Amino acid sequence: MWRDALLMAGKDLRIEFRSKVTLNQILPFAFVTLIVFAFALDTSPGTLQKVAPGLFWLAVLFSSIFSVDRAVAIETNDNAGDGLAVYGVDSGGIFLGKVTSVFVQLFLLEAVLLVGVVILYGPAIDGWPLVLLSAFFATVGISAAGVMYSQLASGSRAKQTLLPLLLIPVTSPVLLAATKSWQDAFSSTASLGDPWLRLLIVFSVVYLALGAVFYGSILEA
Amino acid sequence: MWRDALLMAGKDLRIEFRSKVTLNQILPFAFVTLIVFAFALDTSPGTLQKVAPGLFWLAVLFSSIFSVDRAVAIETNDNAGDGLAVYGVDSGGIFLGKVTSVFVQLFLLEAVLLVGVVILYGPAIDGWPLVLLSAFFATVGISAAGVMYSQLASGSRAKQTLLPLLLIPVTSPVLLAATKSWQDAFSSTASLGDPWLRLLIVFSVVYLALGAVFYGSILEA
Amino acid sequence: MQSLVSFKKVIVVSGNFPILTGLDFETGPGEVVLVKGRNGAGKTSFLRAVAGLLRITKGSALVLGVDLISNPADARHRVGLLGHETFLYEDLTAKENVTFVLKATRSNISKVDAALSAVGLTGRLSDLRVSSMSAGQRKKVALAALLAREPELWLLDEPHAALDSWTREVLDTAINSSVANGATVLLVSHEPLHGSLMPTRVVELAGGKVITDTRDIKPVVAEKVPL
Amino acid sequence: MQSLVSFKKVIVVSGNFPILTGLDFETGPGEVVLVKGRNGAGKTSFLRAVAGLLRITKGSALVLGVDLISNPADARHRVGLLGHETFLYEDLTAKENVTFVLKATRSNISKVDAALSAVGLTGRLSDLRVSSMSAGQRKKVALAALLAREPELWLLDEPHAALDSWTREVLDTAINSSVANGATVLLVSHEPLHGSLMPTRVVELAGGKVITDTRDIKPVVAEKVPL
Amino acid sequence: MESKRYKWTRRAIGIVSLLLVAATVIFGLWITPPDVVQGQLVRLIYVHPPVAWVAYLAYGITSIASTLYLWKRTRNMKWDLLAASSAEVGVIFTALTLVTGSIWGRPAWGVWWTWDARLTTTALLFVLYLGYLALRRVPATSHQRAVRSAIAGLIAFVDVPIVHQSVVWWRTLHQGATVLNPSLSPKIHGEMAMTLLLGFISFTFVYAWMLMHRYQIAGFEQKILDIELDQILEERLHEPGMESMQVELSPDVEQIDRHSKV
Ligand code: HEM
Ligand SMILES: Nc1ncnc2c1ncn2[C@@H]1O[C@H](COP(=O)(O)OP(=O)(O)OP(=O)(O)O)[C@@H](O)[C@H]1O
Ligand SMILES: Nc1ncnc2c1ncn2[C@@H]1O[C@H](COP(=O)(O)OP(=O)(O)OP(=O)(O)O)[C@@H](O)[C@H]1O
Ligand SMILES: [Mg+2]
Ligand SMILES: [Mg+2]
Repeated sequence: MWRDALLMAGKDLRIEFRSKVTLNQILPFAFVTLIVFAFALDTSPGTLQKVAPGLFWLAVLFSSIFSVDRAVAIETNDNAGDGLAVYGVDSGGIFLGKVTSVFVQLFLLEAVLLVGVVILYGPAIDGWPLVLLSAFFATVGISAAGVMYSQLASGSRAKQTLLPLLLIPVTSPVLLAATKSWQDAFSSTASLGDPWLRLLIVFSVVYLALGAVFYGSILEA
Repeated sequence: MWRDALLMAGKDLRIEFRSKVTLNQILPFAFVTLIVFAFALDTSPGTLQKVAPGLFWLAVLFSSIFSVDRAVAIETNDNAGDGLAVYGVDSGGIFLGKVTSVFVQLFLLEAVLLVGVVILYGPAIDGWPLVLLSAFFATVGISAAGVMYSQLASGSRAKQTLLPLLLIPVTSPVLLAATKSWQDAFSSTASLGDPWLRLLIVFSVVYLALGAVFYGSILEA
Repeated sequence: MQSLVSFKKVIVVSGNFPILTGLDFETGPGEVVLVKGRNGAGKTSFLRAVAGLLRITKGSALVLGVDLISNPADARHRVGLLGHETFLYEDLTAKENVTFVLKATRSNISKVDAALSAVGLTGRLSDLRVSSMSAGQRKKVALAALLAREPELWLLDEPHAALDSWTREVLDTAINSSVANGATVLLVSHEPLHGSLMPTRVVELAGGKVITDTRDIKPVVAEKVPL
Repeated sequence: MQSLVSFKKVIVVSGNFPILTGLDFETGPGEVVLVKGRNGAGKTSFLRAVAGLLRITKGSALVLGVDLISNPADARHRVGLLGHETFLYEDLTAKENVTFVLKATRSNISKVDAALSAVGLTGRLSDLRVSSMSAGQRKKVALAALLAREPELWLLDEPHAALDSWTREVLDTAINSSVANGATVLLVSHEPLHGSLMPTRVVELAGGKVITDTRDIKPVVAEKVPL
Repeated sequence: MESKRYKWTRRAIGIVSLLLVAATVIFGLWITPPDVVQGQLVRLIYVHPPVAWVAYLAYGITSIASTLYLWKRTRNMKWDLLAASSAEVGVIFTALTLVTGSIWGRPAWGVWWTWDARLTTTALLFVLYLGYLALRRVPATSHQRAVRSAIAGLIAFVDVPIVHQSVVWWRTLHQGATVLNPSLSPKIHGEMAMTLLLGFISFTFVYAWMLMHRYQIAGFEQKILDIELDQILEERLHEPGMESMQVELSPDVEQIDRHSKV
């Protein structure tokens, strides 16, 4: 399983490196999202600063849709997924590999996006360790849930529209918890014992476990 | 050209009627978007009501991405677009047909979504004529720009991610103007002479004209 | 002889690759030209260029009297292309697809049923969505649309692939009868031809150009393996 | 004789359509079975069922000693499938694709270059992304991966389609030599076979079941049309 | 493209821009006085508006070149390369506008960023042209890429007048039109106006120098592609299967005329 996970992650990252989709397209898209949010919500000046964490995670969530969509599309093009089945690649390995590749891309994206948020919305950040840890686990959770649901939604020819419908509700707890925990981190109440961080850890572990267990059955069905 | 436009619109709407993508997937997606916005922004209770028009149009804009993406994907699957070229279908007709089909779907979506917004966020609506006219022209603008940019972005295997990057900035004026004009309509200052409505009309006419002129060259290139 | 397709030193460069490298080819009406060549020789690209779907970088190209350099789109609707791709809409049924093609080409839509039953798509199959069809059935739908359209120039890119022997016969007969009515056929095939379809001329491509052009073909009918 | 594939009254229903309708089939090692039948007879579905990619609704199915009903996944990696789809990654090159397949099947990756040059993908072509390849070149990449893997059971769904005659010979020779080494081949083809590849048995499908099964085939080598 | 004259012009422009920028720095930092209201901060005015204007200029050139490509009679790959080069430099200058504006905004307004109309439209301008550059990276034939990006570039340019007029159309925090106002009478005077003018000229030279560099690199890239094309052509004309060739290859026929290659 671990071998297969490495093989898959390596392949997916290589394809991303070739096509540079995350860098050239998803990242600018995330920025555009930040800007249009500000457009649509420009009420009182303080508002944006207050909701900055929420908008950040919304932008990440929307970007993640495209990211996982692509991760799964790689296998549905020319039915490569059937190929993997015939080659006997372990389904847990496929899942972990894809999650790793998506995680790496999203985490880098978040790093750049955070700089943007700080400049654009100007929140003050206090608790860096909390910010980083929350981001880490939130991203694991989003990637794991994303890859799993994207696979669920594949098969349907109208996948691009089905995926967000499935994915957004199940990741909204992650969105909420990450937002809350960043709000704590941005205020002076930051501490690593933050209950929202604990929730994020639970979520990421649960989705990883769910994926490792059920991904095989989703592929087989 | 008009004959071809009718033929294309009929075919696309029939395909939509068969696959029910807008009904079963894009519409729920729009609702989910409304709900997560509420999630991410749950600050003071009054805020949501105030930003309701902005959130509505954000949800429409994100939904429109999926809608136009699908409208163009219909022709790129199995290279049906090459087929149209060989059959000698007029490119202006293809453009107008696709815009019509996307318009019909989005407009119906908006009608349902508006009910949702009223129920969820509870704004009071005064100027119905302004609401309807703004929605009409905003939707024409979004559909026309969307179909054109979706065609521009096609060909790239990573089209799903490039499209929002291109489309959101060019439609953000529509987003802004529609939001403002609805804000006016929701307050008691509603009048059909609203400057934002005029902006929307200009935008929709400009994008329709641009599309009719350039769509052919994009297809031919 | 009036020239239907006339390619002179046609060069097509796409993505910095010379797909066609100075191709010369000429044909008049009523010919059945078999286009041969190794994989990657440029056969598909040649047909697509004739259909006006591939931009010609240099050279002169006339198809059905239309200059492809200045008006790449003007000859297209008189050309019928059946290729690796079938140009079908997955969510529409066989009948709807054929009807759409006929409407788009402003042809007479009364021929739909006849064309579908000519290729054996009757009953359940004519109202089955293309997405649930087998490889050969899809090809038949595309073939039915082509038969109903009756184009002047047929561009067939490995048309026999995926078709069963019964449908192959149908295709060959249709080609023969349209040629008898003055149509011209460019046919790409890797299979040793046999049966009723005999080309009047064989053109071989390699490296993006015509390397051999044989006109006198002995009408040797191949013996079928009795399987 | 040990049985490699054993299908008994296999029924496959998909989307409320009975694709296989009680198919009986049995084969042992070293056979080359030609699977014939009209378009839509269920040939592709049969091969996919053998590969464990299609869920069997009813009946009993054993492949390489594995029961497909209880463990559909366990025989797959010993099976090689070459079908209408090639299972390739468009953004990777020919070499990268084959290497990936070999790593995924835990085979020896030293055979990559040999396999690629066996099908004629050398030089520029071995480092070309699959997305810029012609139909036949893609098929060759898939074929190279199959050759390098040396599976025990070959499932070939119209493998000759899109291949030029030179590559057809390569494929036929490869099949013959692997059969000599004990592999078994199920081959779907609409083309009259000719040349070096001769099936030991011909099975005909219709309506989702086997209707004829012929074992004694006269080794008549077809005469090629001299084109 | 790499003629001697081109090279020397480029170098001369490079040297002039260096001198001009040095002069702007000297004037901006030492000769001009601090402002009554803004103090030393006002010195950013010699950088910030000029880089913004140069970004407009760059996008203007992109639009003109795009139009020239789209118009069949002037169609030439060179226009596409020029449009792309200018857009790239324009994106850099837009980024500089955003950065210098932010640096200025921090002490002047107390925030790095605010959702003021000018700032927002400038940010949009930035992403519009990022989108343009992303579109250029989509795999396509050179003609396809040229047509598609020319259309996108022309539409994106619509934002430039909007950015400029934003301070008029919306009530904003950002400075109104001080220099380029409708009556064309600058509201600043003397040494400051001179230095601002100097800043504008020097950044225009910097732009010209960068553009020439970028355009030349684009030319080199094209040349490399052409050399590759020659090699591939050579290979293609000796592909297996060529043995049965009936006529000899005449080499002169096989030369593809690059400059008509669109
Ligand atoms: C990130 C923040 C900022 C952005 C994106 C920005 C953008 C721009 C742009 C695009 C222009 C050119 C306008 C035109 O003439 O068409 C401009 C000009 C100018 N900006 Fe800013 N700016 C920013 C912050 C500031 C700040 C903080 C100040 C000073 C308090 C300032 C002062 C000026 C002045 C004086 C001009 C020249 C206006 C004229 O004469 O027309 N800007 N800025
Ligand atoms: N969802 C469905 N609804 C109706 N019919 C279906 C569905 N799915 C598959 N079929 C039918 O199943 C049959 C078997 O298809 P299969 O691809 O196995 O045929 P095949 O023998 O490989 O044909 P070909 O020679 O054309 O490749 C076809 O007749 C097809 O129409
Ligand atoms: N962007 C590209 N870069 C490199 N090579 C390319 C590119 N696009 C096409 N080619 C090459 O162009 C050649 C012509 O392809 P074409 O599809 O016309 O061949 P074909 O004769 O139809 O082959 P087949 O028999 O396999 O269908 C192929 O060798 C292919 O590799
Ligand atoms: Mg081909
Ligand atoms: Mg089949």
